[in-house]
Amino acid sequence: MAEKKLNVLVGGEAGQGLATLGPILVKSLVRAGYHVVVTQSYQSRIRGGHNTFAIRVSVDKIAAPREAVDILVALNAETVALHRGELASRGVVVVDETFAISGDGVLVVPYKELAAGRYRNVASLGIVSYLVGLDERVVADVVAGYFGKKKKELEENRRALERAFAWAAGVDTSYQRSLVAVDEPPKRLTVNGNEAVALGAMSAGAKFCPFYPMTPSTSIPLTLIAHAEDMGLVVEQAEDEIAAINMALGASYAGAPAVVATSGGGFALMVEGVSLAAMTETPVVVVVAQRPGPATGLPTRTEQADLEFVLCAGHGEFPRAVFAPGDVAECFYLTRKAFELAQNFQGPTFVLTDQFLADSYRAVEPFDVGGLPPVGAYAAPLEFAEPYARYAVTESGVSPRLLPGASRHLVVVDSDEHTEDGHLTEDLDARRRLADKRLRKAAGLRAEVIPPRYEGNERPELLLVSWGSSAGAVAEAAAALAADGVRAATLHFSQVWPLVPSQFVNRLRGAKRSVCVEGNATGQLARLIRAETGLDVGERVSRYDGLPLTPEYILRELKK
Amino acid sequence: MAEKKLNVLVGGEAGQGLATLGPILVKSLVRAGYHVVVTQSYQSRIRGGHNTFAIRVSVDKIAAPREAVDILVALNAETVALHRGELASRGVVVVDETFAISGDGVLVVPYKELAAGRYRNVASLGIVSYLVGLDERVVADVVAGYFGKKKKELEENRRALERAFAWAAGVDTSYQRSLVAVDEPPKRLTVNGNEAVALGAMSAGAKFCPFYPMTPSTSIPLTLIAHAEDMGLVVEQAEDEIAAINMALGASYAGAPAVVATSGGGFALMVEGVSLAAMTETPVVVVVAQRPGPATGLPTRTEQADLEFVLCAGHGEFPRAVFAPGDVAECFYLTRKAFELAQNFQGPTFVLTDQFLADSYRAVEPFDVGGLPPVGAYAAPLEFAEPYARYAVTESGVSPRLLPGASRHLVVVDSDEHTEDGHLTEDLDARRRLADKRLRKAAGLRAEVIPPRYEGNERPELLLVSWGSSAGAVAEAAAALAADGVRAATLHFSQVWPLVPSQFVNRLRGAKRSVCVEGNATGQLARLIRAETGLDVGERVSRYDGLPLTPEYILRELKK
Amino acid sequence: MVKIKDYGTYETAWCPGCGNFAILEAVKKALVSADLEPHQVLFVSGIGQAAKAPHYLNANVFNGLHGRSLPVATGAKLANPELKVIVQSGDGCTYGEGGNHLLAAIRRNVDLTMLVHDNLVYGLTKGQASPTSEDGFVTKAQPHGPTAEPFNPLAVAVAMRASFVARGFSGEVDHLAELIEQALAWRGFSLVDILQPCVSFNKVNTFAWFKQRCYILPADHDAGDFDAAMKKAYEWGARIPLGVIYRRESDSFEAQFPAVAAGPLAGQEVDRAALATVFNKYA
Amino acid sequence: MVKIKDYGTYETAWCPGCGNFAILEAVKKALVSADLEPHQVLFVSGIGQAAKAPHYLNANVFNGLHGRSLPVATGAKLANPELKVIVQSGDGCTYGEGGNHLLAAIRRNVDLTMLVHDNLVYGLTKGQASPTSEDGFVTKAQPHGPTAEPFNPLAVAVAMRASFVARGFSGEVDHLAELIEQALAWRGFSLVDILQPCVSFNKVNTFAWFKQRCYILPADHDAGDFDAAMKKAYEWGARIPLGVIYRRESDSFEAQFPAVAAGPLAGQEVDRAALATVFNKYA
Ligand SMILES: Cc1ncc(C[n+]2csc(CCOP(=O)(O)OP(=O)(O)O)c2C)c(N)n1
Ligand SMILES: Cc1ncc(C[n+]2csc(CCOP(=O)(O)OP(=O)(O)O)c2C)c(N)n1
Ligand code: SF4
Ligand code: SF4
Ligand SMILES: [Mg+2]
Ligand SMILES: [Mg+2]
Repeated sequence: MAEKKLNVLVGGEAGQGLATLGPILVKSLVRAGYHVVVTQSYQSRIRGGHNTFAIRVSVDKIAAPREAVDILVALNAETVALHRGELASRGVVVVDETFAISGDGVLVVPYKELAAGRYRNVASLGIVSYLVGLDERVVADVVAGYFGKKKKELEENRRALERAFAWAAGVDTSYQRSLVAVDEPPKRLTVNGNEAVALGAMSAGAKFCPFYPMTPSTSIPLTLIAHAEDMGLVVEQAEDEIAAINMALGASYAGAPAVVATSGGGFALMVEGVSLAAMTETPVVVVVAQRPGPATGLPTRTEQADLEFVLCAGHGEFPRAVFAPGDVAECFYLTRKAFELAQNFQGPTFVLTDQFLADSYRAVEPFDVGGLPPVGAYAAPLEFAEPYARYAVTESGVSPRLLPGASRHLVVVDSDEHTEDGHLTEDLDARRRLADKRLRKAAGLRAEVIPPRYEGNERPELLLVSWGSSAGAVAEAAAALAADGVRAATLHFSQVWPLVPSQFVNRLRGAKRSVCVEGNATGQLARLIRAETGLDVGERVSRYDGLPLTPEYILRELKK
Repeated sequence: MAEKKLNVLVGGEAGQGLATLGPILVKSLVRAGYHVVVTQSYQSRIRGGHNTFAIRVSVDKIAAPREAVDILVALNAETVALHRGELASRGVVVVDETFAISGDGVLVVPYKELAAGRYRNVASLGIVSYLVGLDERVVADVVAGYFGKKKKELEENRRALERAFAWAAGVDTSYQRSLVAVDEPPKRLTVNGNEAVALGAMSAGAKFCPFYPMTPSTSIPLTLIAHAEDMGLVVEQAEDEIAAINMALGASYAGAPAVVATSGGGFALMVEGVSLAAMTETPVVVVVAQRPGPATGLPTRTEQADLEFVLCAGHGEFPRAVFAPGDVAECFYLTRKAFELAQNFQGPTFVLTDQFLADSYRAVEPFDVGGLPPVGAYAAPLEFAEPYARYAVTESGVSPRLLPGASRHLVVVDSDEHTEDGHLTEDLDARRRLADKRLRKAAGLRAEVIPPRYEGNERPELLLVSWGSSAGAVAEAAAALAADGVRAATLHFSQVWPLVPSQFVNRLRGAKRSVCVEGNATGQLARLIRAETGLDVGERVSRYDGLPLTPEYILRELKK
Repeated sequence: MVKIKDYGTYETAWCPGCGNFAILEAVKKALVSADLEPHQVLFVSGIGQAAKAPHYLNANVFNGLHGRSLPVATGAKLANPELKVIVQSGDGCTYGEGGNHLLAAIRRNVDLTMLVHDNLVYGLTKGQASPTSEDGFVTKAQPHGPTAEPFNPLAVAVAMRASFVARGFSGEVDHLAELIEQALAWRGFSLVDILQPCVSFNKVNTFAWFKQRCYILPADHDAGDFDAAMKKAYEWGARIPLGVIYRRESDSFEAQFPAVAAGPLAGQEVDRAALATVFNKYA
Repeated sequence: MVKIKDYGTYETAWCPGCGNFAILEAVKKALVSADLEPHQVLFVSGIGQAAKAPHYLNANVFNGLHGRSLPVATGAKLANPELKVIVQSGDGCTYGEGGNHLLAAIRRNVDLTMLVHDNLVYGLTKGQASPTSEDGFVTKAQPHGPTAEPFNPLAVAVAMRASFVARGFSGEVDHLAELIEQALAWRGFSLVDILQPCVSFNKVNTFAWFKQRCYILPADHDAGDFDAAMKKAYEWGARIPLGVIYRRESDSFEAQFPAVAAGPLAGQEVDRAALATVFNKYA
């Protein structure tokens, strides 16, 4: 019987080729019409250690990773030792004959007959592809795309793939876990969270990205660089994160929509610059891909513990908007929204992701270029009083913004308190007027808030509250509860600041029992909700061991 | 009739000697047995502009500055123009004859007959001293102490003082505002907030203070340097604030209790280091003297707008304690407490002051050296398991701390997640255990919280809630209301984190009307209280024009 | 033709007698000689007394954070290569808090001019030692003088083979104006360290002190010769050379970015067709 | 007598073939030759592959933040001058993020040894250019090579007349161990830039590449001669000199603090009488 859902876990050392095998397998699955949710787990080292690449694949839409493994592809023996316990019933383990591992469901592969050492990951790819019922041509195409220009490598890999498929065709069918075939697979993109952020930024009109490498954010600038020439982007490695955000502000001031991406420690160094963006009223999008802290913490793992930090980062008071995408498509659309608000309200906006989402490949509906106006592009104001004053006081708090050098008008911006024309002042009335002007922008931002998404029973006995990347796990946990007859519902925040209580307090009040599910130890969203509404989200499910929330984890914790 | 209270305002350009005149006058008043509250207002420039030094002086204890001026000492004509409107009835204005200003209450002084230009500030000092009834010998003594080693200067200043007293003795007695004399004045210290922080740190056993200059914090390290040789302190100017906090952590790790002091922008650069202190469990006291932001803002003015920033500064989750002294004596004692908690709980603690308090001289009861054990001194643990593990997991979360080099035991600390012995790990169980250990320290910190101070009517119709340096203004405003028959009370937080709701929720619930009085625009304490208790402090009085809260301001706003 | 008065006159917050006035005058002269109109010029500064300078003339201004002027200037120049970008800040700002950015700017060779008002002290924060303060310079923060040796910006810049390294003095306004003009005309990063008395906090390196020591480099100084430049960079004490110390033609930073070569980024629309092609790579 | 085995053996997270192994070995050898016991030594590091090194031997360790090892080390040394403080970190950590602290450490001349594992690349973050990466070094982040000229740490250190400036190579372990021993014996700040292949991300500056070019400076190199040192600091390409490039006796930083001269600060009680006197000054 063909499967509608499967969970494939590939494990091995860093350097054994997971980072090639995984994305190729995923892209093949997406091209064959399946949905996927990828979870990458790796260590802060380049060779050795233990890494995994888990692909949950399904004929229907799915939103979260799962724990039980249907096919375990072990590139080394340690993988079997570590993950055998996670096997579902009828689970298959694919091993090399040299591991000397056997038993029920263990498929022993004579890799040395299929490929030389360097190409064994592609041989593994072939075998698992066969087991899940992928068409060899689909996989071969993806392989061809991947090794594209490197002729010799491509040849060797292609051969390994072929041999693997051929060998696999000969094994006992009990090892097969064929997926139900999808007829006429629709075109979808295979994108991870970081790529989606980068693509969203490009589509929004980003022109400038200065960066300092920091896991798990680095692939955002790397994706931008990969397309820099085609898209007319400037991407420059900065000497440190302080330089990165200040370069972004300089560029943005001069008219180039700018984005910076980093993680907690790098963001800590940008905090002064965030305050500068607010004071000078310079648009900038700041992407923070969270990882477990404090300090260096677990640099390659995931956590949702920088919410309060990002909300309060920067000295002095100023409005901001903070988005927390719940999936890869939202990474794209909310990054665009962050650009839009940064430009329209002239200040810093934030996109808060995490390692899980950053590295999680998904099948995404194609973005419609036609429907994506570049929101980031600078639009000259239609009118303004002369002599031009950069900080003319307005009702909305937003002042007409000109660009330096673009006309004879001078554009003067200042990190000190200033008069309307941008020159520094110590006049305390001016201070108050200008501070009020800046703070008035909060109302405009509030008017644009994306309300939290409510789903499920209208009179729930259990309401799960969540934010950011845990959206999928929470949704699937709620679905599982509903299937068990529990009147469950979810309230999910993809924008975490500002909050507009009227959008959701009734939902909180309407639930018999409510539980805040967060990837942190102290319950930061719960605290935020109480700060804004006075309401207590009674209980908590917390995870802070570096791994993403899963439906199973949530269900286990709820039972405790 | 002699006065029990007076408000003296001295105004002039930067460079005219206010910074000499003011402190000498204050110290003289304190030596004569009076209480004082000083408010300094100056600009971000070295010469010119307009600065004021306001001394509220009283026979009885006082807590706040006041707005109505009894004696206006104008070192330039502009001062009269700017401040004449603030005069109380029967107010006196002291001017130079060259200003060509006259009128009721204007005392025209022929300064050029009394002293050469450089010494006119001391001539002014003499005149105002005479007017308030100070004994010439008291003032002359303070002058002698001030110019101590500079013989020639001392001579010139002494002469100016003498001439001024002599001249003043001849003026109409209607200009006099003699204070009620204090018999046998008790010994008190004349100290401002920054000095008190520095003295508190020294008494607590601070040994190391790396700093980067930043108004209004700079006089903390300068005070420490002034006593460095006597007290065996190491004070070093760092290349930047990042270096400052990292140097502090290195020194603290090696056994020297360390303190850093800065303001918002400099603190922004220390945020990564704060997180490092938490992860490595290294004690450090961080003093943040607030000024108006965002960014450079108003560098020499006051504000209370970095509360949330300090509460949430640093990536990842970790416990901390944040003190906000309400007066100068508290600057001393709470800095000591911050050292105590930093050492006992092995992590970062904070002292949050502001420009008003930092520069505000007060008459302080002498500190009793005998009763001040050096809390900061490192105490070797009585027992620990061998082999020594820096992060041994304990019930309290606090691990026995040894110093590197002090024994054969090796002390290994790490910014990455680590095992108990301090070596970096990627073991996710260890992560959880160590994170739990660190977070458990929160309970210990909570047990030591200084409860908010409640004063006034037990069933108030009006409760004023406040934190930090506005304590005095709020107390005096409440007293004024009470005098008017209003059942008023105050709830004041000198420790703003952690909060223990049980210590104060009944007070909030018991008030008919409650108003949060804060030196910021968005009501940060009110938000914090709601986050921790769910309770709404209904109304707000906010000030964010760079000036400190005064009783009059609060009363005016309450009437609105 | 641009005139001095196009750059306006402003009240300043500087002390009477401060060297900053003469530097401001020299800057204006250089701008006029270079025939630059106010709107063509962008001044970027940090925080300090020197960093206030751009507020005292007509131009585009980005007055940013203490120590962070160079990254802002770099970003602005990349976004709009048509702007003439001038950075103005103090010795503390540039060589202290901002040291790492100076190293990076020299290495990048961005086309901008860095004017350092070097008064050998932190002026605005009331007289602490700066990186350039000399041995034995006593302040309230350094009661026995600085604990570290003075930073020699010229020597470091020369050692890094910076593109254009010069020293001026506020007491030689015409020479300084000329030097700034040369720096403005230079393609690439130009560093001009400008000696400046601080009458309020530097009672050692006074106007007279500088005047006595500073001399204008003779025409035969070969700014292209590394060794000669290094020697001049180290001349300090009895005699202090003024002029272009070192000069080296090298590749322009901005030219490496095709988008920048196409003019101001603000004017470049998002190419929808290219975007569609990019999206397709993920299919 | 201290033995190599006192420093232990640990499993590492480095790639097989990495130059870090040899550096670790050389460090241990130097410690043994210097007869330093593990508890007498403090290693401070930042973040990166190199920065993990101190975890792989027995000693006191403060593994701090990326780029911030030098300030931590400076603080620790001031707090306990009896510790032998060694800083170990990568080229990115030290010359990139930490550039400003390197300038300050050289100027301060704190008595500590800075070992830079210079693999000309950011290893741990998977192969971006570092400040020392050469022109044309292609990476995913630098598809046309670095946009800035390489940083020459030796030239900058010499230009600042740093106290002790040396270069080692992981492929010459004995020479490197000796160099480190000299650095440890040196009173003041010693900088040892250690060339190191990164087998995973630097396919240009490989072991063979270094081996072919590196030579040990002849005995007649005068490390006291500024010009000769500057020349050697710039030798790169066909031949790369190893050894002590520059050396200059200069005053110790710590000696300026009387409290530090009195030994570890942790052992110094608060002087109650002095405190009372201080309080009294405010009366
Ligand atoms: C991050 C930060 N740290 C410290 C300060 C305080 N600060 C303002 S100006 C200044 C020093 C200025 O010295 P310099 O750059 O030499 O300029 P000058 O005033 O001498 O012209 C300092 C330390 C600040 N504004 N921001
Ligand atoms: C503030 C901060 N920014 C960025 C990082 C990410 N990071 C970790 S190691 C590293 C580069 C390491 O390069 P290098 O110092 O040369 O060491 P190597 O790995 O090559 O030995 C970076 C950028 C970080 N940990 N902290
Ligand atoms: S303090 Fe010094 S640098 Fe600043 S304005 Fe006055 S004289 Fe000039
Ligand atoms: S990535 Fe390079 S530097 Fe890091 S361990 Fe591997 S070979 Fe060594
Ligand atoms: Mg200066
Ligand atoms: Mg490196």
